[in-house]
Amino acid sequence: MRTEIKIGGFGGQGVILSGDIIGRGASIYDNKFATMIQAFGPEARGSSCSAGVIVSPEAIAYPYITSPEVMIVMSQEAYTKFTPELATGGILITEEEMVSPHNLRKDVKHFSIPATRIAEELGKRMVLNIVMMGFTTAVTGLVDVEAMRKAVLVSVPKGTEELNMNAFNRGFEYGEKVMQN
Amino acid sequence: MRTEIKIGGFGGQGVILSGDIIGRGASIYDNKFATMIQAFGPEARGSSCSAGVIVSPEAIAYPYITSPEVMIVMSQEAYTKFTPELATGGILITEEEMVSPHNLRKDVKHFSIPATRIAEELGKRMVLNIVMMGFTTAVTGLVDVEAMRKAVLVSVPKGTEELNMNAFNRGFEYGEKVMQN
Amino acid sequence: MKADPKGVLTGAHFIDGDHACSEGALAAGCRFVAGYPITPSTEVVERIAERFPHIGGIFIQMEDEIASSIAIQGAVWGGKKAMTVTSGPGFSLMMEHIGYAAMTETPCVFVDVQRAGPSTGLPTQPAQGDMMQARWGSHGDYSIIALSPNSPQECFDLTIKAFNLSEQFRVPVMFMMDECVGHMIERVMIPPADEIEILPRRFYEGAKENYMLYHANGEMVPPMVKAGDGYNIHVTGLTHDERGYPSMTVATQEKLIPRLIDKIKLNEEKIADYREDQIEDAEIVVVTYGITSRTAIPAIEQARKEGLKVGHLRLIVVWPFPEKYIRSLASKVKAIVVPELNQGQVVLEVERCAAGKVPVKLVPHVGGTVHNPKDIYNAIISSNNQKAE
Amino acid sequence: MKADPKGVLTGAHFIDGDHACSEGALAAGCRFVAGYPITPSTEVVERIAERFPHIGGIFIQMEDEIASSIAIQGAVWGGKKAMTVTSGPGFSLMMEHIGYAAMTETPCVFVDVQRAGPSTGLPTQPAQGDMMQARWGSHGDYSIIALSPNSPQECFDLTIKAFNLSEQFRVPVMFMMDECVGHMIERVMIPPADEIEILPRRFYEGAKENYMLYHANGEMVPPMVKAGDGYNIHVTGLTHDERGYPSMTVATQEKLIPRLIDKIKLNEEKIADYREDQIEDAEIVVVTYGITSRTAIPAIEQARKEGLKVGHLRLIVVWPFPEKYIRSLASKVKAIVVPELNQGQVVLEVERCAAGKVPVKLVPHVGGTVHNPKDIYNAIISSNNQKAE
Amino acid sequence: MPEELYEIETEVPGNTVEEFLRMERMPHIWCPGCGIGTSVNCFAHALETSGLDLQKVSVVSGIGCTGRVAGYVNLDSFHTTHGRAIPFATGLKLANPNLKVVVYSGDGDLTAIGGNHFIHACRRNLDMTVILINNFTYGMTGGQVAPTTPLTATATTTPYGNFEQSFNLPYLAESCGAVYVARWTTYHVRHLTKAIKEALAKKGFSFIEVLSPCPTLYSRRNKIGDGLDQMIYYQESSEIKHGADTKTVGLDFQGKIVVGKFVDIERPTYLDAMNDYYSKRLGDKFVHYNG
Amino acid sequence: MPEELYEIETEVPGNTVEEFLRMERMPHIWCPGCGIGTSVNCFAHALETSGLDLQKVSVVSGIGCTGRVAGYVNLDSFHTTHGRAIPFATGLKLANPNLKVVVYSGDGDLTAIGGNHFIHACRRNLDMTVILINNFTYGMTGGQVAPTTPLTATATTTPYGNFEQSFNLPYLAESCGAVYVARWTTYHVRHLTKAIKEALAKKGFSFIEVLSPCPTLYSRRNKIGDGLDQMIYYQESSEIKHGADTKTVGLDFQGKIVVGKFVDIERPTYLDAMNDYYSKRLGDKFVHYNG
Amino acid sequence: MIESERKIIITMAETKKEKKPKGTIVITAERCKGCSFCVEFCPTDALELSKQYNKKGYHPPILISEELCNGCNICGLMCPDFAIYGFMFNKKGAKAA
Amino acid sequence: MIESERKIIITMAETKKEKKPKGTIVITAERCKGCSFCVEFCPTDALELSKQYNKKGYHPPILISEELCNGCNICGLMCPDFAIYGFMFNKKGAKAA
Ligand SMILES: Cc1ncc(C[n+]2csc(CCOP(=O)(O)OP(=O)(O)O)c2C)c(N)n1
Ligand SMILES: Cc1ncc(C[n+]2csc(CCOP(=O)(O)OP(=O)(O)O)c2C)c(N)n1
Ligand code: SF4
Ligand code: SF4
Ligand code: SF4
Ligand code: SF4
Repeated sequence: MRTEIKIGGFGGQGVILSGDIIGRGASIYDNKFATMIQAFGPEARGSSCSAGVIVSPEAIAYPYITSPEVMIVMSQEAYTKFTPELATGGILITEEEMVSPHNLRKDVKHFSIPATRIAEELGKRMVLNIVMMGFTTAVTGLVDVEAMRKAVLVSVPKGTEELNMNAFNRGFEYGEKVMQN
Repeated sequence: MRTEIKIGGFGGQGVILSGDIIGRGASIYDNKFATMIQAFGPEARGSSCSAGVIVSPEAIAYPYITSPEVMIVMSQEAYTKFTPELATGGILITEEEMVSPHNLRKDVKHFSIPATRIAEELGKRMVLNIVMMGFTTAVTGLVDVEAMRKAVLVSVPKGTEELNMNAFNRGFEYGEKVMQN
Repeated sequence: MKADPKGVLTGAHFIDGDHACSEGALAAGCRFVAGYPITPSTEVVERIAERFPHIGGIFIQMEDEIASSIAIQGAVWGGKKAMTVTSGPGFSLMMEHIGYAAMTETPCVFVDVQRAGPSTGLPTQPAQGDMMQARWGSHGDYSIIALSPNSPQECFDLTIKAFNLSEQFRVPVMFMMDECVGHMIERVMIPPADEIEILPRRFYEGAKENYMLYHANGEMVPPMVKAGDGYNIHVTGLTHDERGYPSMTVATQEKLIPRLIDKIKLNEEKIADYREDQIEDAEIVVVTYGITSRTAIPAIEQARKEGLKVGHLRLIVVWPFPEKYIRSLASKVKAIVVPELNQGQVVLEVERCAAGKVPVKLVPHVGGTVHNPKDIYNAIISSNNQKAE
Repeated sequence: MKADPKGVLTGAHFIDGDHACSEGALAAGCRFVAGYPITPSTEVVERIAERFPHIGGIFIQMEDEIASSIAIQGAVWGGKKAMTVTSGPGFSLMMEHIGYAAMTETPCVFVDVQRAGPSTGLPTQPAQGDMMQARWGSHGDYSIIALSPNSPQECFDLTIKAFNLSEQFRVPVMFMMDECVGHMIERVMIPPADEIEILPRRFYEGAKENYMLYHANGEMVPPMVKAGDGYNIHVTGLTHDERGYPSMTVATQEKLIPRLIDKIKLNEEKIADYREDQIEDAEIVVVTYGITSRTAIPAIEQARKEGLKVGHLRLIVVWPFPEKYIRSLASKVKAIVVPELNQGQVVLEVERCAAGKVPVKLVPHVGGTVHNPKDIYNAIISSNNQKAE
Repeated sequence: MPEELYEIETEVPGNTVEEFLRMERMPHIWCPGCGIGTSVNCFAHALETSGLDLQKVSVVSGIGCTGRVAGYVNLDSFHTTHGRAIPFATGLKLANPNLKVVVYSGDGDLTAIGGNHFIHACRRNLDMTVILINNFTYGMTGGQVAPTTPLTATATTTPYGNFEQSFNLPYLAESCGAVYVARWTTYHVRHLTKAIKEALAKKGFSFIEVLSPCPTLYSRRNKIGDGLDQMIYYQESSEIKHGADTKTVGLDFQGKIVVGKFVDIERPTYLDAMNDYYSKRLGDKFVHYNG
Repeated sequence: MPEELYEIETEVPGNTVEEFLRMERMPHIWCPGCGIGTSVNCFAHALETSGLDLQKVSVVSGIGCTGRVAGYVNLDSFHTTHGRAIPFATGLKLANPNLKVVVYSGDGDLTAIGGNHFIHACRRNLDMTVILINNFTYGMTGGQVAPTTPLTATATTTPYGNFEQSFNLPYLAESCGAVYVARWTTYHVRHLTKAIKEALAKKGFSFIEVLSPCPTLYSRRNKIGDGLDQMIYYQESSEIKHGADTKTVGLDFQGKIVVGKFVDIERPTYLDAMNDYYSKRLGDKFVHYNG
Repeated sequence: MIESERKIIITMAETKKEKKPKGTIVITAERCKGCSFCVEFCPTDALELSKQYNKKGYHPPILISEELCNGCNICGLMCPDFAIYGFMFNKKGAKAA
Repeated sequence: MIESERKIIITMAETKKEKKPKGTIVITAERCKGCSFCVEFCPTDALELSKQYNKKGYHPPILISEELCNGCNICGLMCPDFAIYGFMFNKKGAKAA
């Protein structure tokens, strides 16, 4: 089944890299197909930004996201702007402290994680997106966890692999716990 | 009847101006139609040059000269290059001292005038083309002589009208004499 | 409105097509010309340069064709009627700015005196090789109008028409001459100024507060204003809303682009200009434009003499293509012959609109000279043999 | 010949179409790139700039697109394979030099990552508005080849093909991407160098004395030499004889121009590249190219599900247009639907070749985004209702 | 101890810059710490005190971040094509010589693709003011190398650093005949305002190069920090040298950045030269041109 | 008295210039008294004594009378598009740095439509020799005004005389970074030959402006007479001032025409700068580029 | 310091009687992008970035202390976002309460 | 003066014994366009335009007198039409007969 994933946040949170990792994990290391589309625009500087990823066991024809089944949201602005698009029964994953999920639709499955805090605990706020990736892997099962780990490793700057792996694992574990409850 | 006229010589002899005068005489002052085409080419500097004029009582469709009935030739080079194109039974008008009409076709009606000498007699070698125009008017009757006179007057530089009118008349008279013989 | 007598050289002239085009522009009220020399178009600007100081107008020889093709647009927004003049290679350099004129709805005239290409080709010899370029040479979707004169007289008359059309539709108009027409000398009758109909620029007349630069007000063509009129206008080649402000959304694009195209396309029949000759009973129609409309005549006459029912359709407006007319023509006749001084450009549209109803035969020519009428005659004969039953 | 491993980044990559195009060029042996930044094509040259210092090649950011489009031709005559990269407005500026490349038979690749126009338009959003420009944008008659990829993988594969075709036919090849394909990220499999087939430049091998630069020797495409090889070649955009010397006569023009056109036209079927999907039993065929070939799929699938016999023909080579194929297709099916991210460009050729045998329905889109498959679906349904009997 | 309060009764003037802006289009697209907005303040203040009839002021821009200035100023304004602001302005000015025409654009726009128009406009002494925002890179397209990028600075198309010498723009402008040439940075807001005012008052081709931070694509990439750091750098590294020989004011970022007014000479404008010359040459037959 | 006769037995050398020409294309298209052919002699003699491997010399021209030089020299030669000789040459040279690339074109070609490429090539210090034949007009198209046309001179597009200031080309070239800048006239055949030889030997962007008669379209129209008169004018009015400040060598045809070698400096070429810089920056990872 | 525009009466803390403020600033906090140009280049060091965020997440400037501001409007000239400007008190209208 | 190329033995009038020519010129008269550059700038004034026309109608130059030519080839450098060149006699080969 084709799954559409939308990731939103503001510039600097690693939104695009997140999409990249999911796509790479799925398509390079998990034998799936993935298509990622970035939202471009001359006015997109520094403000909210988003990425759309489609993961599918089959070749992907239509490349745009129309009604995402999974949404990863790291800022309030992105929450407000994007959640209306979420498919009925879709999964919403939020950064716990950045986003307060007002008026959340009943049909939505919502998970949240204090990724920024966890990242800060790890010593680098910047890896919050990797924490989110671990978490997402756990709660959605969309892409194989090992594939995701490989994708993280090749996608992050040289020398930061360990840190990022920790971040991923922390997020993943957090997610597993959430799922057990 | 459509009449095609080709004028050939070398740069400086006033070849283009000659064509201009015939065309203007015919189309502005003689109620005929005229179309003139200049031979252009980046390599045409200073060497031989030519003009083609079509005179017709009706609107002219095809604008190029294909088989001129009248040919006015002021240099040996032009003679060699162009006379083969002359229509059967066509009229050839040459500058007597510039052109020796070797191997002239039998069908051709040939007239010649020492236009350069006449022009020099008038004090300005440059008007040889106007002498030729007068002569041509007389021997071909293509364009009304008064129309030609008007065309000469508006086509030549201010202040040289009289000289040019003399030149035209000398050529015309010479032509009338030739025709009487 | 009648032409300003200052620009009108009333009388009978024996001049070439290039010079006639200059006179047409002056009569049309053009008072700004920017250009860059190129054979065989240079005579147009040379005459303009000579005439303007006596009339009150500016000719500027810019550093290149790119500069020329945008300077005229600055001049239009400054309030002038303006044109630029070039030939193939220079025309290629103007493509970006044809798109800008179309997008910003800047009325102006581009004269292209076609020579044989591609590239430098035969710079002093004729062709009709830029016809598709005139229609499609800039990126993206847009519309233009293109006219094709066949004589110095028409170079005069149709240049005026080109200016009028550009004002009427706020669109760049391509004036597609060719070397043969440009350098051919014939009688040109320039009527008195008060017999020359000129379309003045349609300026906005409503209340200042309500003005929106691209608000067409139910029509397809919005009125203009000019710089200095106090409207604080903004003009951009970006996708823009009715105020002229950039609005980079698909919704704005969907409002803007179809209007730019439809204002020409939907007015196709209004803009169309063609001459029919012996079409009524024709079984074979020769479709021509520009100089080819003259070279085809001896061929048609010859064929008629031999009893063939040949008609002649001459396009004066080539773009927008008279689609409806050709479609109906194709239902009536048995074959169409299209001589072009190129390897087949406008014939593609003829063929498309003929929609298989009749055979369409191209008589191509590489340019450098005009067709030999015999080639057209031969095509008529062979079309007659294979014509649609 | 196999690709030089130096330029080949063998492996599975998750990269966008722009970067895949860069990798394709490197694999194809391109070692000279000149460009000028413009959204959404800049990533192509950015990656080239990063990669060349490690491979041995030169990227130069020229002062503009005009310079870029001629610098690559200098580089080709200097012995390199070369390309330039741009988007709409820059492509418009390159038109003169596309003609020069065609006239001088300089093999090179022009990448145009199409964005929504006209003019500045929507610079960051997709369209397919430059397709006719790619074919007709330069003055005079000439031929080119144009390819249209629909995925990053194809941006890689077809860039190699573009280089190969340009060498095979000594013709400028237009690589017509669009913003959506250029910025879309997908898996790109880059095979080992020895699995990549590269067409090396065909250099002259005969006796030096007999060499004539444009002597095709009975074939349509003459072999090349390069500067410094001792042939004292002369290359010109003027009409030239087989020695390459300017020869400004109609006779030379008649020898040269038809060859330049025919080497592509007569090889149309050899160059043609398209994908047929469920064409065998189809009554309606959707003809697509580029990104539209993907957006049409959901529409086709939906219609098939509902029992309509819909097939899909996807053009990979858009120019030369597969005229013969479309003509025969039109005899077999009952309707053709052509979705394009423009107001109707390639559809004109489809319609022409359909020759009235079947209705041809355009599904236009102004660009800015891709089609909603529903629009294509609706066109299929309505075509089904009015299809040719 | 509770604070004592006092009141000042005053009229709060509006932000005068707003009259010069299309406020309905705010916020603008420029990044935090970008100097373009700063330069626009100076431009607005220069206009405010210039005594010019604002209805007769037109701003022409090319394409780029700076090119967007035309879209924000509440004047007749033209956002043209990349590199072509000057020839557009040429047509505009010559069509209506009563207009004051200001070209406001980026370094890439005016000196890369637009370089030819720049030198020819200087040569012709067209009566216009050119404000060039030099941020050492192409902002709008994401930070490529420009003809102004310093040696060794990185850009997306020179990922390992730039090895091309950059233009010395005041020298170039002078060598082609500009009559007013100045350079300031966005730090020098008062000087810049004054310079723009002078330039607007000057007849002929006046040129102001404004060094400006592009934190997003230049400063940060080149480890200069953000916009503020770049501003502080300008504050600390600039040296005002009015009348400096333009040959010596190239920017090598080794020594001081020389700013100031370098050229201020008199020479007839294109139009004046035309009118004078034709009057002399053609006498009464010449129709004096003034639009 | 009958003349005495004597015989000299000698080998008659061929006309050495012919080896450099495509004699099968003679006669050339240039007018009687045109200086372009004269400059070609100097070029041929400079090549002859340059020691260069002629197989490795390429000539690149734009479009114009001068642009036809490429078609007459018996070398690899490229007749490109109007204004674009320099960027073509850029590609050619960078593709094969072993080539000696000479751009030979007209003033209109190189400084009107081609002005931008000229200034950028100077700036980049591309390793090429540019020979610019300045005949003060556009020859090929029939004598229009050029950016080099002197004030008041008439041309077909300035029928009443030119009122635009012309470029001071040596100044322009220097301001953009050319490493060798000279000006001669076609009268100065020996100096010109030597200058071309020096330029060919120079690494980097070398530029020679050659003032040349165009009797057909410039001299005669401007009542200077024919080619010979113009040559005599050059002979009489030129002043050799090596090392003159380029700022002072503008051509106003009031005083002397300053000729000579004005600039001869050292600066790394584009390619050397690239190779050096990348070697330093990337070390072993960099694949040194030499074509 | 004025948060919203066009107020007529400005009430401020009087800290030092001898140093009456000569002017003040007006801030449109929502436009601020926190670049700090105003803070850095205020000749009297009258400004600092507030601890609070605006909606875009930036810290707009505030006056450290009213009497420091002389209304010179350097901040206004510096601000790339047209978010702040200074003005001098109209002498006639100004009076202490 | 040589009218056709590659002659080996040059026969000339000996006018003044004390002034032997050091070189001579070769003219391809048909290429000449009569511009006079060679005549004007010959440092020894050895040339004049002939009275005769070539096929193109121009007067090509001739040597006024053989011993004036020193073979310096200024004429060759000057000639825009590659119609003339000078050369010095090969010392070895030259001898009076
Ligand atoms: C013909 C053309 N080429 C390229 C572009 C892409 N483009 C847009 S802006 C720009 C450069 C902007 O740089 P600069 O002029 O320095 O202005 P900044 O954005 O830095 O203010 C470029 C290359 C274009 N729009 N049009
Ligand atoms: C794009 C383009 N524009 C214009 C022309 C026409 N054109 C050919 S040569 C030339 C100018 C020649 O002048 P110059 O470069 O000074 O050389 P000259 O002929 O004087 O040697 C022009 C404008 C062209 N060929 N291509
Ligand atoms: S990219 Fe640079 S120049 Fe453009 S708005 Fe941002 S900071 Fe300013
Ligand atoms: S037109 Fe002038 S430049 Fe051209 S060949 Fe003749 S004299 Fe020389
Ligand atoms: S107006 Fe002057 S003193 Fe007051 S805050 Fe602004 S910069 Fe500081
Ligand atoms: S210089 Fe040459 S062309 Fe001129 S007169 Fe002498 S030989 Fe003849």
